[in-house]
Amino acid sequence: MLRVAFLIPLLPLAGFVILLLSGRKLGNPLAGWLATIMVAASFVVTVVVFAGLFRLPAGGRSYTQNWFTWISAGHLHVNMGLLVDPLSMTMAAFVTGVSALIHLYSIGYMEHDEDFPKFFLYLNLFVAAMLLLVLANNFLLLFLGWEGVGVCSYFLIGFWFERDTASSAAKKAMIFNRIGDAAFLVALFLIYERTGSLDYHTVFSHLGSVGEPSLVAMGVLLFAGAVGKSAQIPLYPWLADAMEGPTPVSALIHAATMVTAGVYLMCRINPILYRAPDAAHVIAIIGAVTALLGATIACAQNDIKKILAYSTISQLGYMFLAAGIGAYDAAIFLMLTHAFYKALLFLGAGSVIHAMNDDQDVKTMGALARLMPITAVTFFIGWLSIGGLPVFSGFWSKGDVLLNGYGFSPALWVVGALTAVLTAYYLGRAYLLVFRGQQRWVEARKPGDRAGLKPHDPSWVMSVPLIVLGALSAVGGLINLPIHPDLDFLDRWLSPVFASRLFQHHWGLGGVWTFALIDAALALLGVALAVALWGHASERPAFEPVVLQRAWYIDWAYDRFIARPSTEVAIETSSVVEAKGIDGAVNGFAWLVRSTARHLRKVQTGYVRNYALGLAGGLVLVLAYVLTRAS
Amino acid sequence: MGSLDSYLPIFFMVVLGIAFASLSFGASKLLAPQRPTSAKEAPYECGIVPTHEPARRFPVRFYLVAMIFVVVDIEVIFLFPWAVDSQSLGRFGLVEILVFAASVFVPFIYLVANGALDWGPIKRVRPVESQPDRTSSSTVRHVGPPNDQAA
Amino acid sequence: MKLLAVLTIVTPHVNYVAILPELILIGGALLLLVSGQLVFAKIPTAFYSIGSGAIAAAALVASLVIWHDVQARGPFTTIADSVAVDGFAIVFLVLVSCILILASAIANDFLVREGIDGPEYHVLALLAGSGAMLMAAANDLILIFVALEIMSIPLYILAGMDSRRRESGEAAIKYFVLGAFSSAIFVYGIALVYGATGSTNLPQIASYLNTNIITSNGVLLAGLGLLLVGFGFKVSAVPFHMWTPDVYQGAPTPATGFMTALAKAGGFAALLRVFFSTFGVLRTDWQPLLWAIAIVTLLLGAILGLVQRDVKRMLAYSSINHAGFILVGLAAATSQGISGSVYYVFVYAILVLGSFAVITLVGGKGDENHDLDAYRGLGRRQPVLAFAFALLLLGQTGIPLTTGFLAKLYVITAAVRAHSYALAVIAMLSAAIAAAFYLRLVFLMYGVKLPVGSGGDEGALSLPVTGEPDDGLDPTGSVPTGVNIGRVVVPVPTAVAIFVTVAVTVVFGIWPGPLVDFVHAAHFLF
Amino acid sequence: MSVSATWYLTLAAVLFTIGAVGLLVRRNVLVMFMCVELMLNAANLTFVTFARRLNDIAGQTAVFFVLVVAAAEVVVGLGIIVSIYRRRPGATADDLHGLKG
Repeated sequence: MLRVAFLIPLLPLAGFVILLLSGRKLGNPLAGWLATIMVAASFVVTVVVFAGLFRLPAGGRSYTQNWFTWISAGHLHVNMGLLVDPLSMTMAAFVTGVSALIHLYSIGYMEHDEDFPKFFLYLNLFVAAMLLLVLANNFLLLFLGWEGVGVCSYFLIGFWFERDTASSAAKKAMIFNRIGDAAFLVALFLIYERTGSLDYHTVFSHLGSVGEPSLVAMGVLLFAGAVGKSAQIPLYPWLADAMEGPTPVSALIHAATMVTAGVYLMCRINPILYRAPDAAHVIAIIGAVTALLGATIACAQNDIKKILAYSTISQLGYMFLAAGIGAYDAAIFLMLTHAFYKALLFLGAGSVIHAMNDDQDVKTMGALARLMPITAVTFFIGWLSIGGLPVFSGFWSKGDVLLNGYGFSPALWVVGALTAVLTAYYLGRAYLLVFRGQQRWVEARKPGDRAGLKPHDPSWVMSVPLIVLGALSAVGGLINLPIHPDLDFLDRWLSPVFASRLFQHHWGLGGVWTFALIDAALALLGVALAVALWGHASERPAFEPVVLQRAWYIDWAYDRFIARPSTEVAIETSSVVEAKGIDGAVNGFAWLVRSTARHLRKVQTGYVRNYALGLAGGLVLVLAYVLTRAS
Repeated sequence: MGSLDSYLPIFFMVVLGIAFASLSFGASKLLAPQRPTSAKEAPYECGIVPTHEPARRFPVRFYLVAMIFVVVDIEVIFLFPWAVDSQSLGRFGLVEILVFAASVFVPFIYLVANGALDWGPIKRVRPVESQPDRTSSSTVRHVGPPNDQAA
Repeated sequence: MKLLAVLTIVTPHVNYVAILPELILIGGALLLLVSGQLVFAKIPTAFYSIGSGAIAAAALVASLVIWHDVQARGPFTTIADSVAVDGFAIVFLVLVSCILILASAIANDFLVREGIDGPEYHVLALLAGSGAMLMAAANDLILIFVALEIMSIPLYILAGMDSRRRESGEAAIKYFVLGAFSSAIFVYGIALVYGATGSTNLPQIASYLNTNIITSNGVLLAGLGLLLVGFGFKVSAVPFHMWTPDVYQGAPTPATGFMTALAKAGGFAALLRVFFSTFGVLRTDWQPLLWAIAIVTLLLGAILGLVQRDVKRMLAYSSINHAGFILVGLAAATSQGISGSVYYVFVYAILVLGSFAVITLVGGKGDENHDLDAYRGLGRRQPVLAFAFALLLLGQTGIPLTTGFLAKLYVITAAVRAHSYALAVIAMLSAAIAAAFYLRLVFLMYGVKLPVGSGGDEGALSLPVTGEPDDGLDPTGSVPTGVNIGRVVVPVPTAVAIFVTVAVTVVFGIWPGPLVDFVHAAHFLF
Repeated sequence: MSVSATWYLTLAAVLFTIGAVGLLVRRNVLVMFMCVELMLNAANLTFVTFARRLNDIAGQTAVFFVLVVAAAEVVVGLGIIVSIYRRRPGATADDLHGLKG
């Protein structure tokens, strides 16, 4: 059953190829259905392979499928191959599953778009690249997928490229990611240089002979790559701007899957981090700070998608916090549940935006609960999940992270706890402003804009994913319950991959319950704050300080201190250094070459005897040289 | 230098020959009267004024046959070593030489079939096919480019 | 007679399977030659082309059979040690077979278009192919010489095949006279090496050199130098290259492509074997020489290619530049360098066949439409053909994801490993210069106008240059008279051949594994 | 009563040089070609001399091959020369310089 693993990335890729060749002919909605079916089929195959892997004994759950030697140059041999192990299959399962749902949703969401087939073409390519990233058996192939998802992200953020904001957001994402990717590449060189391979198994088995400074460098450089892709400090600002893309894209790429690739990478390289604790600490600290920062910014945003974007940054920080302290299973657990509820929230936001005629300002919404019951209920579930209310999935996964965080250092726990309160609060604010209170959209601020607006729940293709994701968000915690050792399925399933854990703290059942109670209290505090402050009001300037609205002025600082000066330097360089110095040198060299050529070609006279003379001259030179060597 | 002893007679012969020739030329230069006329300067000083240049170009067929002859002639080189030791070379040698002969013979068939060895009036082996697109101007091009006449 | 009497004659053991590809080609050529004469009817050109292709395919199969043999049993020699059957030889047997198959498809359309009847073209091509194969397999200097001539003589005739164009005849005469001159030098070199070492057999020479300390090596080194001149001529290394542009331009275009691929394959096969394997002991003596030759070859080819207007002539200089790259691998004198060179030859042969196939098509009836202007806007008129040509040119440039990139990478890496940094730098520099004329052609096809600031004439990286209108391009973009820019007819066989070359270039550029592994088989060197 | 091998080798070298120089200075293609033949025969002489000195038959057999190759070259060369010059009476090698640069 494991042999069919190659189909997992190949099916979406086939979808991409088909759409590339005949997407226009298939048209709307056939192209969307084809893409959805391809991803769904991939999900089915994943489940089959998953089951096959599950039947193996726990120690032997690793299967490498080599396709062919991709590159063979000198000592560098890179095989094109897949690694099927619990970690990669968990990732593949949730990637294909969530992707299939979001594809389905997109059929409805993109219904009226002219470039309907192109959207699904990119989406399928994205899924193929993401699966390659997840299933790769070596760093280079992972990097290929890594770049593939980056490119798709770029295309999809700029999908509505006729909007200036969209195309500049795409550029911004590209540039921030490039910075991280550069570090990633250096890390690859370093790994190859130190271990002589890029294959996971070989690399990890050679780590013993690598010095700690190199290991720390590898860890930090790979983390720098992850920081770019997963929007952590300092490379996070692109994610907020990436919301210019269609909402399903935000849900799929910029919440559920691509941005979690960095976390996946950290989990994958756990043997490196195990030997480089300093690197791991950097990861944990950056993760914690990002979590808090993202949460604070989210408190003051008015754009519903921006709220969710900063929330995503914050949640990703949480995951890095977990990965940094060695709680990889907690990180993956949070990643899974986050994928469910954040995709749910984004899709819910999408329905709301659809209903509000593409307006995203929460301040102009309100009282939609009765008009859009399905959306409201599912969004509500999403709020409770991310807020960490007991029983909902977020409660278990966030609790897992906080538990491990406390065991590592109480300081981390404090930051995490504060973030947890804020998380419950800002999403409560969003929920209350959108679905409760007054129908502020009736008194249209922009006349004519809202005339005859009748918000309603979307069609079934968009509702079904909401309901499914809502259900998963509610009960997703079941896959890893810490309350009894027999119920933490995910931990045990993943344990062969995370054999080398930096830190492990075992709490008794009593400890677990204590922490659960505290978590619940924190979540309730956040919910209570939200209800108290935003239950009946829509404007509270004291709680939306400008500094948070402007996201701590960090974007402004980037623009002021990096973007503008470097633009100045670039303009200066192009007008002075490039035009006069480099261009001059290049043109001068070209002139030199051409005038040399003009003289040299005269030697080629066309007379046979001249050619023979050249030959004989060469002969004489050769013999003259030979005579100097003769003894 | 002793090894050159055997060449001494040849050396003397060469010296004698050169001496004789230069002596005769020198004598005629010194003794004969020098009164050149245009008739005397012309080649073939036999009294008859040459009416036309001798034919410089032989028919192409002449070269062709000469070339074919050279090839076949040279191939015989390989027959001699075999013939000298055909006994000890045995069956292996015989087979090899037959293969060799056959591969020389096959191109010979080609030559014969293409009329390379036909002397006299040209006999066409292949019937001339009618070529509707062939006009007098295209035929001229077949013989040579028009600007050739100027050269 | 005294001499003969002391020798008893031992008949050599002949392993006919080992030389089967060559035998197939020669026998097939003879059969093709008489087949038309035995049947008293006109045989269409296509028959000969298919026959030639089939014979080459049979040779390919035979080569693969031997390959299987060698993998199982290891390399061996036969016919009194004069033919080596090793991985190195077989790589070239396979390459030559592939060249022949592709070339017969390309030639077919040319012969039909130009109305050249008869089997002669294909017969000559097959014979030349057998010569190239023998050059790769030869283990004896005399056999190398004979093979060299078997390869060269048909190529002389092929160059002069197109009797309607006077350039063709001129090319043939030049190629022939200079070729004969270089052959004479080569033979004299063999004679000197024979005198110094007492044998013409390569392994015997090698073992003689390994076991004896030669006190007076003047004759030996002189012989080696003369051999280098002979090989240098065949592979068009500077300063023995001067025939190359004229012959490439004058010869019928498909013959040019074939000649380039074949002469490079055969010439380099023998050159690499003789210098690296046999005279490896003397490498300190010949390495500086090759170093110098490689440098001038690289630079001259790249520089002179820039100012050509005739595409065939431009590619002739490009082929000189490529020869320089292959010599870089040999100058490194390491097994890595040799692998690099072999890979380069393989890749280049395929690239150049495809390129000349496109040029054949664009050349049009009469084979005279080879001005750069004939390619202006080809990308708009015939996007597929132009795209294929662009890929082949990019492959020759050495753009990543084409086979050409890895080929350049291998030889330059080998040079760096051998600490000849200057050579590596000059090789890269020459690649950059050469890129200018490949890309100029690409830009021309796609009508890309370069920014005005970068110089007057289109595509070339240069400042405006006054005078001499025949170099560079007319910036006004008008098509000069006499250049036909009509639609190019693309017959199916040529289309297939071009597709195959492009596919090889791109597929093995992205996925180099198999081809590299195969070429690494050249390590089984005797 | 025997001549030292060095003299034969010197003679061969001289012949070879004469051939090479002749090829460079003559304009007639046929004469140029004859010069090449001279060079080939110089090589033959060298072969035979060395074979004699080394008491080895291989050098003598080499001469056979060289001779045959030379003959083949003659045939092809003559063929090419005839086919070119039948259209250009009295032409020399220097008349062919249409291709250059």
